[in-house]
Amino acid sequence: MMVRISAWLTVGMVAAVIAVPAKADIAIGAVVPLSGASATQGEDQRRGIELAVDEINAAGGVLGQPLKVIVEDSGGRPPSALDAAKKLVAVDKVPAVIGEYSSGITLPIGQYLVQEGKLHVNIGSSSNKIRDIGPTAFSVIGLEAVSSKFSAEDVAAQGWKNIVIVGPNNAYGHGMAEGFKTEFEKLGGKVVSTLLYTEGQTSYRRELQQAAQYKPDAFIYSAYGKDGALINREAFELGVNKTPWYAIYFSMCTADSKPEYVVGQYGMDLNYIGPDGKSYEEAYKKKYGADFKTSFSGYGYDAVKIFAAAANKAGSVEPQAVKAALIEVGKDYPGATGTITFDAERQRSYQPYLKLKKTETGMDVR
Amino acid sequence: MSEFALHVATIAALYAMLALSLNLQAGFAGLINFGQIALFGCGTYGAALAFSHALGPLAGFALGLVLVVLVALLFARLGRNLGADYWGIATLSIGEILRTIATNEIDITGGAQGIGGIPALFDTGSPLSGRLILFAVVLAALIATWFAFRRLTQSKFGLSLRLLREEPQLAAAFGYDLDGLRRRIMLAAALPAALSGFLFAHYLTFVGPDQLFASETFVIWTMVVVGGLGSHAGAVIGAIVVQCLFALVPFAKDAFGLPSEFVAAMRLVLIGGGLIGFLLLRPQGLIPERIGGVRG
Amino acid sequence: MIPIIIDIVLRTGDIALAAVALSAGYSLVKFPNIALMQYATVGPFLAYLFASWGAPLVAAALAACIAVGLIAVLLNITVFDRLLKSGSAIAMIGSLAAGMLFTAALLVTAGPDSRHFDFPVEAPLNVFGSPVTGPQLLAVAISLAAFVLLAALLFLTDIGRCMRATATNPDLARATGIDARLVVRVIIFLSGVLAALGGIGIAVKGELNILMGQDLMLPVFAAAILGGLGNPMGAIFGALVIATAETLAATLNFGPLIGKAFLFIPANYITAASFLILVLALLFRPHGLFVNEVKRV
Amino acid sequence: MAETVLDARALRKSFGAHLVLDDVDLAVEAGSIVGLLGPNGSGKSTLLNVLTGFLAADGGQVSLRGSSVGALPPSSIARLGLVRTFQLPRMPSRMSVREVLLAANRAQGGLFDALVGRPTDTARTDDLLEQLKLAPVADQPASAISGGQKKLLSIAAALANRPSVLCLDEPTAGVHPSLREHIVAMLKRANAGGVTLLIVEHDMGFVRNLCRRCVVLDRGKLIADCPPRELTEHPRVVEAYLGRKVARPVVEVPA
Repeated sequence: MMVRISAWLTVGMVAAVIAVPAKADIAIGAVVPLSGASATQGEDQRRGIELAVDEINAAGGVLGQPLKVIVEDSGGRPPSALDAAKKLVAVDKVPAVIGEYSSGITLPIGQYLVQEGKLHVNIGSSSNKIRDIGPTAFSVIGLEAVSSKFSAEDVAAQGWKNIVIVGPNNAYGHGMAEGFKTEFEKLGGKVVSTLLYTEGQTSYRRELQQAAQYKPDAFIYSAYGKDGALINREAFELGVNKTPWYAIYFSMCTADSKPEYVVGQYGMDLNYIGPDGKSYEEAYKKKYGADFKTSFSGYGYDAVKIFAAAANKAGSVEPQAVKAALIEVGKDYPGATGTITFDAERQRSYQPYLKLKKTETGMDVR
Repeated sequence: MSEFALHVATIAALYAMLALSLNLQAGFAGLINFGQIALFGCGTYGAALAFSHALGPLAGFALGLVLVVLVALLFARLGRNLGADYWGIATLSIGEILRTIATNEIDITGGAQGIGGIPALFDTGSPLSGRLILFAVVLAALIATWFAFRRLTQSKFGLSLRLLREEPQLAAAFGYDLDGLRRRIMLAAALPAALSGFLFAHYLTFVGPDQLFASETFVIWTMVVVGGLGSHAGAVIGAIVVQCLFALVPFAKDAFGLPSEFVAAMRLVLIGGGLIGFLLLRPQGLIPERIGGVRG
Repeated sequence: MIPIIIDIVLRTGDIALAAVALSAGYSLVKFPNIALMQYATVGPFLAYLFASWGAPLVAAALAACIAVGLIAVLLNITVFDRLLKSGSAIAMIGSLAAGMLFTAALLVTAGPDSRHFDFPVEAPLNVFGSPVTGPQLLAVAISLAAFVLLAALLFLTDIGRCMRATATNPDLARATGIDARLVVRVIIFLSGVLAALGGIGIAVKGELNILMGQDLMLPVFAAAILGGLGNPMGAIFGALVIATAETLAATLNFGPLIGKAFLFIPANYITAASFLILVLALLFRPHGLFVNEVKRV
Repeated sequence: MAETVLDARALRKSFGAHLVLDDVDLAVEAGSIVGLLGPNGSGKSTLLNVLTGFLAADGGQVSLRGSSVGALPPSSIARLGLVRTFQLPRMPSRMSVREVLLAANRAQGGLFDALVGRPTDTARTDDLLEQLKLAPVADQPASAISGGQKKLLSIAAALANRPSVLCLDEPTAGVHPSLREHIVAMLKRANAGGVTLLIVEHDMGFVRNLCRRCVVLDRGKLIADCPPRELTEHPRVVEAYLGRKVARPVVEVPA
């Protein structure tokens, strides 16, 4: 019995491996969460990747060959993400893998890729621990330190002294809250409370009422679309929105909210108005018939584009050559998410953000 | 390719240990544990906490054992005067509470960001040979677990487990201390689960609360049900089958040009469909339990 | 004080219908049906779908509830009845698996994004100095109406008497000529309808997404077990206990007790409150708050 | 006068408003065989359940060889030597007959014994299976044998537990006559070996054959305590069974 099952498994596995079409294309890999709790962000990352591939191939591909990105689902599970990364490296023999979204997954797959001498490009995780992954790891998204400094300065400039931080109880939220607190207290402000909510709840009234009891000068919050919509709605319903709200990544926080609920909110967001940004936004709207779902699609797009540029420059897709070229290309590279410049540890050193305020008639750039 | 196969085999062996452990509880003793992943989590966090306090892997292993003994005793304590289905819900809640603590106690557990950079157990200079040695260790642990569990279940102790599963009232009438039995089974089953977690932490080099979702428990359940409740070989085969199917889904996607969402839904369909299909059509699993196996 | 009471009422409404459905189903078919949580997810999605075809909300909700009720009956006949022969725990695992298949189906057809019913934005009403919105009142009204109808059905009609008789002693009920199979089907249908209605109530106030059933699971189980599984009216009380505990955990300021301005239980532990109550209930009161009997085995 | 081995004092138990045991006193002497009789619903099974710890009494106490066992769980009571069988013995469907009989004797069945690989002693069990004529079905699932065989198996299993007092709940009801002989012989042998027996039974032939003493329960009260042959003359027993006073009672109550 056992022997028979094992035999069939082997046959199945071999068959599946043989069935993978021979690759004439240049292929790189991507691991994103297409199922599980972060599927919305993962899908948006995939869209960005897809748009970049379309655009690159329409313009002649990489090194004269069509580019292909093999997108694998991590399921939000570290073991599955590692399955996917190992499959991309060992079977598809890709020179580079981009992804993931959650820091808890990006770290192990990044470390694995570095061990294998492959390139890793982080497109969604902002934990400062990403910095230590290793010599062939890059980030096209600014890590916490970058965005926290910006938003803390912006908040302090509004004259708010006592603030409450509201964020999701996950790796992103923890990092955001921690980073913001450090930077804000350096500027003399005080974080009176940090409220990390469990994602995906059907109501946040209780959390909002707890936060309101502190009577802060402002709430600093960050939330993914679906949670953000509910939080904004309930803050409006409870009248908690009479205190100023400041959104970290404005579009992500308010994507699904009705404008009435978020009028008067302050915030910061990624700058899409780089040379490449406007056309990217339009391409996205054209292909998917909607505004960005989250702030994350642009990083997927930029990662693929910058890889293609570096490969073309290096004249090869061999990881070490592309790495060297990436460092060269990554000096004032005009990305959809703004100018990309890598620091000495290959992390995005600066990110231009917008300072925003929502008004009755639209969005003001402050 | 061989590298990928090695990875699939390592993960399959780690899950096979979890499946053996769950099978001892559910298959032999009828303890419907929906918090199995918490036992695994004791092992992963044992390794991670030892690392973050600059203690060696040996200390990590010991810490994992201490944690898992506490959790196993708590589970067993809950098992008192609870029906099997109620106990399932109770263990599920404890698993969720422990995951919540792991997520929130940032100062201790690193919170949602977890603890990364845990060193590989065997640093031989080349990552591949390190992974080969780790796989050998995992395999040895799996085989040791298998033999130990087989010895348990083929002995008179195993008979008392099965009596507890089938007719607890009869077991009590025979004078078996049901609470004590539950405690011993939970302890026996918890050790390999924690060992699996410990090795997993050093293999993945990262430990975080996202590894402890209740859905992981259900993956292990599918392995056990597919393989056959009450059969050690079944649990191991079930783990291999499910892990291989998981690993193969992306290839099927490439080969047939299916959209990526397919992979996402497919994983749920494999777990849910595998469970329900086997329960309905082949409840004894691939390798049925042997009745009358205990003799001289 | 008033805002806390309003929060408790709203949260009770979230949990109670599904808990009543779970308990009612358990009274006749003795296993905790985890798939019920997915009925509470499928219901609002169907209602959303029907509404998007142009049906008025009430009609869409009604049709969705009936559809879910029929799905529940169908699943019971084809799957759970057969699994129950191998024991309640096996049936529970089967219901868990069925729930995963629902999630997979929703993932493929509807995707992972959340949606919400389109109500015009209105300033909230003022109820004793606390803001309450129209949809919230609607959701509470739905729950209350459902409870009243269920109680009337159980205690005033023949079919209700048959149900209670069958629940207490199926053999005796059969001997007195009650068609036990029919009674079971009616109750299963009702439990599907109630769960769907509960989900719709939640969706009306906030939003719907494929994870909402999963998040309901432990609070709903806690409520049903506190009320004594199999006792639908007890489940309402259980829901009230859970909602009160969660709300107090979130909003009570313990700071003044120790001479500090503020001390709250961290928000991220609020959801764990119901898990903890569940564990405590199972440890000390496994048969609910109302039953004292201790079984030795 | 032999020593009292099992002593119940003032036992009370009610289910809701229904009083099932009403101040029951029962003392059983070591080495005796006592029949426990009474109409259906008189509380016999409840008394057995309370004595062996499967139900908690509302009042009163039970002592075994002088030490109180009232608060102990059933398994502890069984380990102290007060063992019982069930009226409808349920047998596991995924254990063989031999395995059930093996499991009945707890000796050397611990986790440690298993880990050090102590071999299971099956010789005695196999002998017993031969004696009981269960050898042909020894490897079948225990739930698949006939009702009579299940009773036989459950009694043999209880005896394998080496009890000092064995409580039997209708050991021969619904059992084929040839098996019944077997059971009677086995019980006699056990009693000769020193096991005290407390037997709930309806069959008067069986009771007369085996018991020297009978106690009768009616609606939770102990109404008679006498040798079996006096039962037919006992007015309260007659009333309990027939619901009225009659001149010439017949107490052959079918099972």
